[in-house]
Amino acid sequence: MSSDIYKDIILDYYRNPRNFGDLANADVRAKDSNPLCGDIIEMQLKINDGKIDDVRFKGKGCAISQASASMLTEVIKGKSLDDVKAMGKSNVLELMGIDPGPTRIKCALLGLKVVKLAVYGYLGQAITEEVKQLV
Amino acid sequence: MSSDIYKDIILDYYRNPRNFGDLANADVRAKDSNPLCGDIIEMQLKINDGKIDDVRFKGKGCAISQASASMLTEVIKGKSLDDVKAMGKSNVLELMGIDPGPTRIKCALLGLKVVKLAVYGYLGQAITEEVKQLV
Amino acid sequence: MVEKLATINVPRIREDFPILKRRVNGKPLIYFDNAATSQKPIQVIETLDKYYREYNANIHRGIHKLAEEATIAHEEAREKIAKFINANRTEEIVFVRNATEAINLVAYAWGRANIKQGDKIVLTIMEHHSNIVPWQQLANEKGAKLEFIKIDEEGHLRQDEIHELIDERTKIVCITHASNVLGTINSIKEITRAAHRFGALVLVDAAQSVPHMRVDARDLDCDFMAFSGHKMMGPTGIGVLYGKSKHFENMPPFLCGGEMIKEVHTTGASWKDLPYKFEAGTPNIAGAIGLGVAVDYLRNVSMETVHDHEKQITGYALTRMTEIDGLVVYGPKEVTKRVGVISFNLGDIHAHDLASIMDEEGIAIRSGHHCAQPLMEFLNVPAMSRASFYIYNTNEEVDVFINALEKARKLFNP
Amino acid sequence: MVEKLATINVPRIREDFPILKRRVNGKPLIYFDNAATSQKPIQVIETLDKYYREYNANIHRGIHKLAEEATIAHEEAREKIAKFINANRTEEIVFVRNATEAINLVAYAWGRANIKQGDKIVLTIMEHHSNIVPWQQLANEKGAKLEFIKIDEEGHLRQDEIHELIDERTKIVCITHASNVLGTINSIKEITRAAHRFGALVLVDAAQSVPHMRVDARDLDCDFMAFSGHKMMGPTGIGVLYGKSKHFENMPPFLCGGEMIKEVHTTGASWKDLPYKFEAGTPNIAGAIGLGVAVDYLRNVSMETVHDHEKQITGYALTRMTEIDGLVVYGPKEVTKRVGVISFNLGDIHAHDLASIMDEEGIAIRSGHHCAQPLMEFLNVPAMSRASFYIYNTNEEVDVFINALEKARKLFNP
Ligand SMILES: Cc1ncc(COP(=O)(O)O)c(C=O)c1O
Ligand SMILES: Cc1ncc(COP(=O)(O)O)c(C=O)c1O
Repeated sequence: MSSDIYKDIILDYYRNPRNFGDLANADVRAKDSNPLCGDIIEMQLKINDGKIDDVRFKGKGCAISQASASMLTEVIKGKSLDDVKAMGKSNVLELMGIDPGPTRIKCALLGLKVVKLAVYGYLGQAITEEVKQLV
Repeated sequence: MSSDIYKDIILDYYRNPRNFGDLANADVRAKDSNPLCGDIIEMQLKINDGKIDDVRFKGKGCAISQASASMLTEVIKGKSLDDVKAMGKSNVLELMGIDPGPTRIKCALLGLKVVKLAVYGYLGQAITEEVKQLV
Repeated sequence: MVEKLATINVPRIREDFPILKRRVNGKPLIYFDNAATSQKPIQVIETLDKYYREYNANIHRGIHKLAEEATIAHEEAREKIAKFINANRTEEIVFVRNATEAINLVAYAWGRANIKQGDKIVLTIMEHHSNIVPWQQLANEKGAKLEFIKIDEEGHLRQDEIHELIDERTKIVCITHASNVLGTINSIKEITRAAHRFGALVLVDAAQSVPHMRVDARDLDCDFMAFSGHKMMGPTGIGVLYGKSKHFENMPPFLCGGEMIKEVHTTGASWKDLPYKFEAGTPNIAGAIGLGVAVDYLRNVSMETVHDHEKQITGYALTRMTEIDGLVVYGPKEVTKRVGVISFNLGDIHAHDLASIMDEEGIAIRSGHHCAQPLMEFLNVPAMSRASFYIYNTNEEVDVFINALEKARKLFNP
Repeated sequence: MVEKLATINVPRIREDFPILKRRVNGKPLIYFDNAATSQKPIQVIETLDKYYREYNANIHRGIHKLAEEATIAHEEAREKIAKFINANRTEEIVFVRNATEAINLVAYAWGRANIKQGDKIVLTIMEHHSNIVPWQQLANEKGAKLEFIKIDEEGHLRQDEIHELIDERTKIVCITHASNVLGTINSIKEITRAAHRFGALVLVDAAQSVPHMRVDARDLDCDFMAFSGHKMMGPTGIGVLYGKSKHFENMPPFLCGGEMIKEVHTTGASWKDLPYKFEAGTPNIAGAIGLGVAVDYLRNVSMETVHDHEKQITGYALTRMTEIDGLVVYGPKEVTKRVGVISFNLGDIHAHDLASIMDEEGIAIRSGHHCAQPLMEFLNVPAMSRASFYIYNTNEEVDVFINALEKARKLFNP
């Protein structure tokens, strides 16, 4: 197959999303959508001692958005909130191993945006410009 | 002089307008303006037996509009109303001996339009599309 | 004028469109996004070039040579467009930016003066956002009511609803001539008859019809018609509002300023005659002239030929698309009832993923809600992919497209 | 980026403007009608050409390559313009057709929501119709009052009136940055200070300033600013409304339809973020990209150089015009207080006759009321001729112009 951005790993995460579903005892939830694609992602986090103890996501939308969100859940588990706040576009692209191009990048970054919304919400901090600009 | 449309005769009529002024016992008056230049022409006609017995004009504006109106007054004197109604763009251009080009043509035709407005007014007839389109 | 082509010579036409030589991701560009915007023939591109190199000037008020030439060219374009849609008079053609502005002009200038509390505005569920939101705003402001004519399973307007919803409270019916999603061609004459019986006006959104078929404003008997130049081989930034002069004459102006006034005093102003009353400020001069040349191009091919070619290619594409497992097409089954727009979904592949995969094959299609969210909601489909054709597209391109769809299907359902 | 030119190389610049090679009535074109519209450098013309030949597509919603390229270029143009006028943020730049539409947008969207009966709108007597008529319409609709700051004999705003008319009832002050008739450059900072003291907003009509001098929106502290691309080497059909984002955020949309919505349902709609909320329908994509390149061109020359050159040529022309018997110039005597616009009358030669005679010599000037009838009425002058300069004009052209004026004088007063 020549489809560069639909690598097997992306399609695998899309078809078999890891950490999909609800977290019964979540400390914080956040949800957002990407107006271009209509993608929706919700993140539920369990936080303990400034670290992400557990995470689930739910969502609907294109393969890029769903796979990247799922991949992200695996990576942030165990990370400190500060580390999550420091994550950016490059971390997600690295994770996915593709460059979806300037239009689809919003799909790829939706998961990260929602994680950050959750973290800022949990900390009671104002959403930064940087987070708003992600999608 | 190289000024093609400002021939001596035009400038002469502009500087020394024939039939300029008021007609004490006019049967009909009409007035109109050219929105491009702000030219104004008023025509006063004395009509007898279906013929133009006498005519005066007043006005303000560019040389083309004032000279052409003045030249026109000389030509229509003695003409029947039907003949005046039949006059068109080509008659005026012939009279002036110049082609003022598509923009200034409206200046040249203002006098004719006002004469026609007067004639139609005198006859109690509706203004035709053709007259409206002159300027 | 060149003699009308009896049959269409697509290879010859393709020569006129420089962009079709482009390669995308290493593949020859296959441009199937014509409902979003069309490509431009060299004749139009060179017209813009020549305008700026030889006679660019501000129009109407200027006495010098360049201004004279630019004014004549601009007004000739208006005449060409009036003829193209068979308007009664040239002054029934108002230049705007696009179909959207045209509709807003009517909603503001006619709407604010004529719509009152309790009045009804009838739309259809297949309208583009541009023919919905201006009316929603107007209705909100005035306390008027919007009602939507719905569609049957094939994507045709429901006859019963046409005659039920258009009634004596109806002041205007706003309807698309051809749907940018379903491809449906609506029977406008039936609508104008129904509306005029109650003294209601009809605004036709012709953004998807004027570029693709012969449209006769006088025959349709619509009161207003809106379309965009960029979808019919013209430049971006130019569109047209057609309106019967009796309506235009009674309407107040919309945008105000230079060029549209007769006199301005500190205490008030008066307006120029039609169509200038509705054209404030320096217009898109090059755009209008370019659109005139686009119209020349289309007339030269002949709108019958354009429509025939598109029916042919749409029929071919529809047939071939049935070969693909899990592919669902929306809209009328019969090609004669459609323009060359095919919206579809392939299994549960998200429309945007499909568009990305097509892009990798050099194929430009569109995906999403196509500015028709109420229709999407009605059909209960979150998004669709859409292929839309024009005179320069070929069956061979459709074949490449079909192969690419097949590839996508396998990629997602291995 | 090329190093800034220390002194201006006009012959080099003239090479960039193909139209300057044109002959009119057998004479080389002398284009002195820049205040009406400017000519375009080859860089802008070729940008349009390249857009249509290589990456024409509808923007924002498209996923394919062409749409991606067109979207990026369009948004880059916005960034260039934001930088050019030193806006705080890119989303403070809204693309419109021209300065006229920009002003109407504010009068409709901000004005309809904020102006109430008894409120005052303060204008100046030197405004262009585009900055008068939209406010007259608004004032009529709302029962608000317009007041006009008048000018002194030299064409400067009267200080006493500025401070008398702007008061606690004033909701907005609408003022031109540079007069298209008198050439006067108004001191906007003084106005914004006076207005903001009473909580009134300031809209600056920068149609004649942004093309000719450095304009810093943040430094001027104005609330809105309007200008047209076609007067600053850009294509026709594209203009800009700048607005402080706090105002834009609180304003309802103006034109409604595709591209400016977040969600549409049959029952209502919500809006996209800035600046898209104000950009309905397919924009003038090529126009915006072309304007971005025009801005590159101007920055490359540097706005200081542009302004200096125009001061020089205006000073030269003013001096030489005093040689002509019976020639009256309007506006400030001091060149430092003007842009390169000279309005004048020659004896009792009608302005249109003068323009026609100039045209026969290949010289393009403008004549008439210059869309400023209230100013004409105030000065009690029925019409004026106007010569206006840009970066590509020369003293030698001024010499030809002076000779032609002398000829005209002799023709009419032999
Ligand atoms: C001072 C001023 N304001 C506004 C305008 C209107 O510009 P446009 O016609 O491009 O909308 C002009 C140009 O004629 C102008 O000179
Ligand atoms: C049916 C229909 N109406 C209106 C529009 C709006 O056209 P524009 O964006 O050129 O204003 C479109 C194009 O997207 C359309 O397809």
